[in-house]
Amino acid sequence: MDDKSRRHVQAAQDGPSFLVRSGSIAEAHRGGGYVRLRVDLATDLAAPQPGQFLMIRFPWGPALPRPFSTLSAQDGEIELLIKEDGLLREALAAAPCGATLEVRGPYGVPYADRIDRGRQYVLVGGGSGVAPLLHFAHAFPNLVAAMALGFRTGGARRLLPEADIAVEDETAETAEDRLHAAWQDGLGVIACGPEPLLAKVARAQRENAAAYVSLETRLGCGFGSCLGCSIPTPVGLRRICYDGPLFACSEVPWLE
Amino acid sequence: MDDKSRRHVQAAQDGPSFLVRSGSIAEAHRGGGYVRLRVDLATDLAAPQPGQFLMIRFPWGPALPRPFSTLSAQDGEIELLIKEDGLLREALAAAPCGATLEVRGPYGVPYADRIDRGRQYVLVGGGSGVAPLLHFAHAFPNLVAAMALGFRTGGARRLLPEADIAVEDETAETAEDRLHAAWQDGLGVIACGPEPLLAKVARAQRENAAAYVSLETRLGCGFGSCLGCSIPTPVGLRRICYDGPLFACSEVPWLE
Amino acid sequence: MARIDVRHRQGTFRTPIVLASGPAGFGVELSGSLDFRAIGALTTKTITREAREGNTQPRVVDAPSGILNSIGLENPGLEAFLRDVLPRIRSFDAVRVVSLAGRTPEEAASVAAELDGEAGVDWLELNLSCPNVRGETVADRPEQVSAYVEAVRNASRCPLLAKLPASDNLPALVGAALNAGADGLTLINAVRGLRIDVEVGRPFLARGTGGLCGPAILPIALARVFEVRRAHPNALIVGTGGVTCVRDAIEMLCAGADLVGVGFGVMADPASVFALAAGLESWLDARGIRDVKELVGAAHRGGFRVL
Amino acid sequence: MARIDVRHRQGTFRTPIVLASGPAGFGVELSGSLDFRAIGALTTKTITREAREGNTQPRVVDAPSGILNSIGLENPGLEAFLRDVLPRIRSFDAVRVVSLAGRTPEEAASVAAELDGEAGVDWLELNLSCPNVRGETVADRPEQVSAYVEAVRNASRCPLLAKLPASDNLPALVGAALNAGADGLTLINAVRGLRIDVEVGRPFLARGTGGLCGPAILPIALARVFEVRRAHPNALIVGTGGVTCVRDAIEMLCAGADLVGVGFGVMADPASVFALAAGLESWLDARGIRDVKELVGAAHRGGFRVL
Ligand SMILES: Cc1cc2nc3c(=O)[nH]c(=O)nc-3n(C[C@H](O)[C@H](O)[C@H](O)COP(=O)(O)OP(=O)(O)OC[C@H]3O[C@@H](n4cnc5c(N)ncnc54)[C@H](O)[C@@H]3O)c2cc1C
Ligand SMILES: Cc1cc2nc3c(=O)[nH]c(=O)nc-3n(C[C@H](O)[C@H](O)[C@H](O)COP(=O)(O)OP(=O)(O)OC[C@H]3O[C@@H](n4cnc5c(N)ncnc54)[C@H](O)[C@@H]3O)c2cc1C
Ligand SMILES: Cc1cc2nc3c(=O)[nH]c(=O)nc-3n(C[C@H](O)[C@H](O)[C@H](O)COP(=O)(O)O)c2cc1C
Ligand SMILES: Cc1cc2nc3c(=O)[nH]c(=O)nc-3n(C[C@H](O)[C@H](O)[C@H](O)COP(=O)(O)O)c2cc1C
Ligand code: FES
Ligand code: FES
Repeated sequence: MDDKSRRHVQAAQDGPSFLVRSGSIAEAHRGGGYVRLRVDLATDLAAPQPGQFLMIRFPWGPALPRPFSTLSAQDGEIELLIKEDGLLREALAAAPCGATLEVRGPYGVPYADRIDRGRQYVLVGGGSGVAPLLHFAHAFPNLVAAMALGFRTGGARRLLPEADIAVEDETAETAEDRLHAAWQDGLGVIACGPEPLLAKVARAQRENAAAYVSLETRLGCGFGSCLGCSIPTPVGLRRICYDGPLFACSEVPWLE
Repeated sequence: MDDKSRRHVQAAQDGPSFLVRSGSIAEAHRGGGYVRLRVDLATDLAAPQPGQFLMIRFPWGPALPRPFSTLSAQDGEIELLIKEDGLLREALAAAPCGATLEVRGPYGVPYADRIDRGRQYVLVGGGSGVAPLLHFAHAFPNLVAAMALGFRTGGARRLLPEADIAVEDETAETAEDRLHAAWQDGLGVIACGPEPLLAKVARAQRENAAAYVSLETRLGCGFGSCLGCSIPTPVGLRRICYDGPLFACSEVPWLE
Repeated sequence: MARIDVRHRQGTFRTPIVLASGPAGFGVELSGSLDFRAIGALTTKTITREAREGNTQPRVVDAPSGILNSIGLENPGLEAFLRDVLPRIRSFDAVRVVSLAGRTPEEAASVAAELDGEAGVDWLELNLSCPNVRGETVADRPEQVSAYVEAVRNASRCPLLAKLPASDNLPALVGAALNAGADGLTLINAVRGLRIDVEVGRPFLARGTGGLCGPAILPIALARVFEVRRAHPNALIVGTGGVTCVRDAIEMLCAGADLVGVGFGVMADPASVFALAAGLESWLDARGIRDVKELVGAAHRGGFRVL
Repeated sequence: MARIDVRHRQGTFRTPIVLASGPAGFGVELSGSLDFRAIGALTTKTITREAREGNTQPRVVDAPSGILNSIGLENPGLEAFLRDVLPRIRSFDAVRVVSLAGRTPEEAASVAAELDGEAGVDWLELNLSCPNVRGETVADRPEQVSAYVEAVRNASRCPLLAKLPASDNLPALVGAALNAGADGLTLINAVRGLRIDVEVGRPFLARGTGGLCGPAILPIALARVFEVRRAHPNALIVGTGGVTCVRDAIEMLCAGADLVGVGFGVMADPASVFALAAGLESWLDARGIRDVKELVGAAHRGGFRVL
């Protein structure tokens, strides 16, 4: 941190990006235990594709940056949806506008490069997991058959004017209910959210070759070298950060 | 930090204050490697007297707060003069307005309670050490015979419009030179600043019973219990944070 | 309301929070503004037979998530302790643990003997692990631990804690301490560490190394408490090292501590340490856990049960 | 311009910065975007005779100023390493240190024997200190260290580093490793630590404890390097543990390291690790220090001299 020269490293063009960009919190909306942040990036960043994530921390810490999916990304500006729970996320939620972030990435395989693009999908999500799904829906409207997004409480609704969300505490309706309602044979599924939701989707859709879940774990490096995020699959060990985060339900038989 | 209830402890009235107040950076002026901060305090704080200090950190850290003298203090508002050098001080200098601080104190013996109030004093200071001297001069103009304040470079001048400072790089004049120029028999001295300056004052004024130096070291607790700041004196060990920070030159014969 | 008092055959601690030896001094500065009923026990700064000057400045050096300290057992000595300090400590409304050390088992025993029976000396803690003094009470062999504990045990009827370092050898040291008659263990002391002043290329501390304490050592302390609890299911353990918030204290209890010691936290934010017990109580209440006892060692039983 | 290359009788390292075993994997992901000429050596993830699956999730748990890791030596095994990995490593423009481990000295030796003479295997590092596998290569007794080092020494002509833990016993382990023929030492591995999930009261990691690494252990690593350097003035030491910036690297050099290993830092901010050498060079230049060698062990000589 106190080493000014560390920004001067040269990066070649044919691998993941390791440069740490400086970001600045430009706008913050809070509600229901979530915060939606707009972050201005001082320098160009290869725009994250839906499903990719950035490794983020403050200059003061935490020592290890954490992964966040983008909710939107365009020239020099990204949006994040953050659950206010944990060391960095609570600090992000409390930070004043103008606070500086360190951002590296993007990493992970874009959802669009992982899925069968000959299908249409129901996007199933809960909590902060709706971020990459909304990003995907915005970028690939033609691939989306329906959205099935849920939150426990209604507090986050005003953070997401672009989304129609099910609020369990208000109507007892869940993301899963919406998935059932929208379901038609031949559709695919992309799910991102809390593990119990992913497990339900995986159990129900194991035979569907176009059913995918976006996995989370505590990452280390984020770019594939530390093996902090290895998971077993029928074809061997895979890294969530590098081979994922999206996996076909058939690849994660242990998820139930 | 994540424990919301820790603010609910009750403090009695007859000891030092251990409550951690929340402060917010309201204004910042930078120059010459220093920053002058105005900090609004959400709750009342026993106003620090000149020479006292506050223990300050951000909610994120560092784990141990650091001591800072006040440059001014009035209802719900304090000013600090900070040298941009070190973990917390660089973070303070870089923080946007609105950033939150944790502040406890004040601690230490006010200069006015330590000195012989029947004398007039030359206030000798350099760098961030000028802060408590300016605070003192504002509060006790009648006790001040002259100010002898110096900085290496002129960059900090505009942060301190209330002060007439000697700038070594411009006129080759130092705080010490000004002390010599202002000197008259019978005066006292209060010095605060880098150790070489204090050592020179101490050497020259060892026989003057009204010559004092404001000492610094890496503190632990700041309120007298950890013994992190003990120094030997002819009458036994003393704590910089609790018995000081001001000591008579005769008490610190090792300072040379 | 959950019970958070800790019942032990040698006495009850009102809460599981213990002020660890050192950072709180003799509690005098804290007592003016904080209510000792929020803590279970105050451990004094370690005292020795003769007064000690301690180490030269600096004594505190910053480290990531902690500090190195090198106080070096500065204390007024036994006589001044009995005369000037003990009368003040007597009025504190918490269990008072007097920490002591000696250059030899006999010296430690002589201190213990003079403290025996004094009002205000509820427990003794034998400091066998100060990293900041040379060639004395750092006991890294079981034979040394036995000799010290036995000597002090024979010199005093006070319930006795043995304070041990985060040694590789800890299970053996603990066995030795318990066999020699210690009633409980305080684990761990600060961990030997070094920082160098890069402007000159020399260690910051005159003694070279100092004791690393604060959040940085929390995972190390948890691991040691966990391992000792596994080996000694019934020993009284004061789990100490890096605790600064309610969550840390809960981790320490689950790892196997009966009581939770806080050192660095007292320096950083004393009021928050005095709020730990109330925070713990609310935390238990929110989960319907009736007694803090249910947390102790939960990590060895597959976790605790939430109602 | 200051010299920052490290000359050793078994070869020269272009800079004192070494990627420690593990976080950098086999260097493949890093090599696409970063220039290996900025580092002195790449140490591979530890390989074993047979492929290993490693531990179950989670493998990374947050800790103050660091993490606990519990990877558990996941690796493709010797055969796949030789077939798939080594050809890629050959092209990296830095010294390549292949880390290996074995359940027995014989197994480790058999891996070393098959690596012997392979292009792209410049040094071997014998991992005697992984905290995350049970009952194998954690060598905490000098006899074990001797047996492993001797076996590997006899199986290969490659220069050999022994990677040791932050044990109390470290000076003795180091003596054993050097006597058995190690050419140098890598100090330290991650430190055993524990974190507990307070929502359930169980350790986060399936194995209970994991290895604490990152800035939290910097003071511990510095102390161990300092002590080993004092005892062994001429040994080659790769000082590893908690280094993330130029200042930390300078502290490690002054404590006595010839080379500076970086593990956690590679995970946190790889580009900054590849900028360390340039930062070090400017730092030396600003002080008129002509050769990084002048820093090595400076803390044992009263500091370095600034021109
Ligand atoms: C690919 C990917 C994308 C992601 N995208 C997003 C996103 O868009 N938005 C988002 O909000 N999150 C996202 N996450 C999750 C987020 O990165 C992690 O939750 C991260 O750990 C948060 O960091 P933190 O410092 O806030 O929490 P941490 O402090 O690391 O804690 C993580 C969780 O553990 C809990 N915890 C910490 N210590 C303990 C303890 N001792 N006992 C019990 N519980 C404890 C915390 O309360 C928190 O819930 C993503 C994760 C991945 C892998
Ligand atoms: C009573 C009192 C009043 C004070 N008032 C003020 C004030 O008003 N304004 C002010 O600016 N300061 C003041 N100080 C000083 C200030 O509290 C300390 O300098 C404090 O340590 C700063 O914290 P930091 O985190 O910024 O620096 P730290 O990171 O703690 O570092 C302190 C110093 O050491 C250097 N350093 C850190 N690590 C190393 C290393 N490995 N090698 C070499 N050098 C290193 C840093 O560059 C810095 O100069 C006061 C101190 C006392 C005792
Ligand atoms: C400033 C300071 C002084 C200490 N003095 C003593 C002491 O006199 N006797 C002792 O047994 N431990 C002493 N310790 C160690 C603490 O009691 C404790 O074991 C250690 O710091 C780890 O806990 P922590 O991380 O909560 O500080 C001291 C620690 C600090 C920070
Ligand atoms: C994710 C991870 C994986 C590691 N894997 C290995 C390994 O395979 N072999 C080994 O000898 N050390 C391994 N280590 C230990 C590091 O090489 C290093 O000794 C330790 O982490 C301390 O250094 P650091 O604080 O710079 O990380 C690993 C460390 C981490 C964080
Ligand atoms: S987080 Fe390091 S490999 Fe995935
Ligand atoms: S800093 Fe703790 S006694 Fe002065």
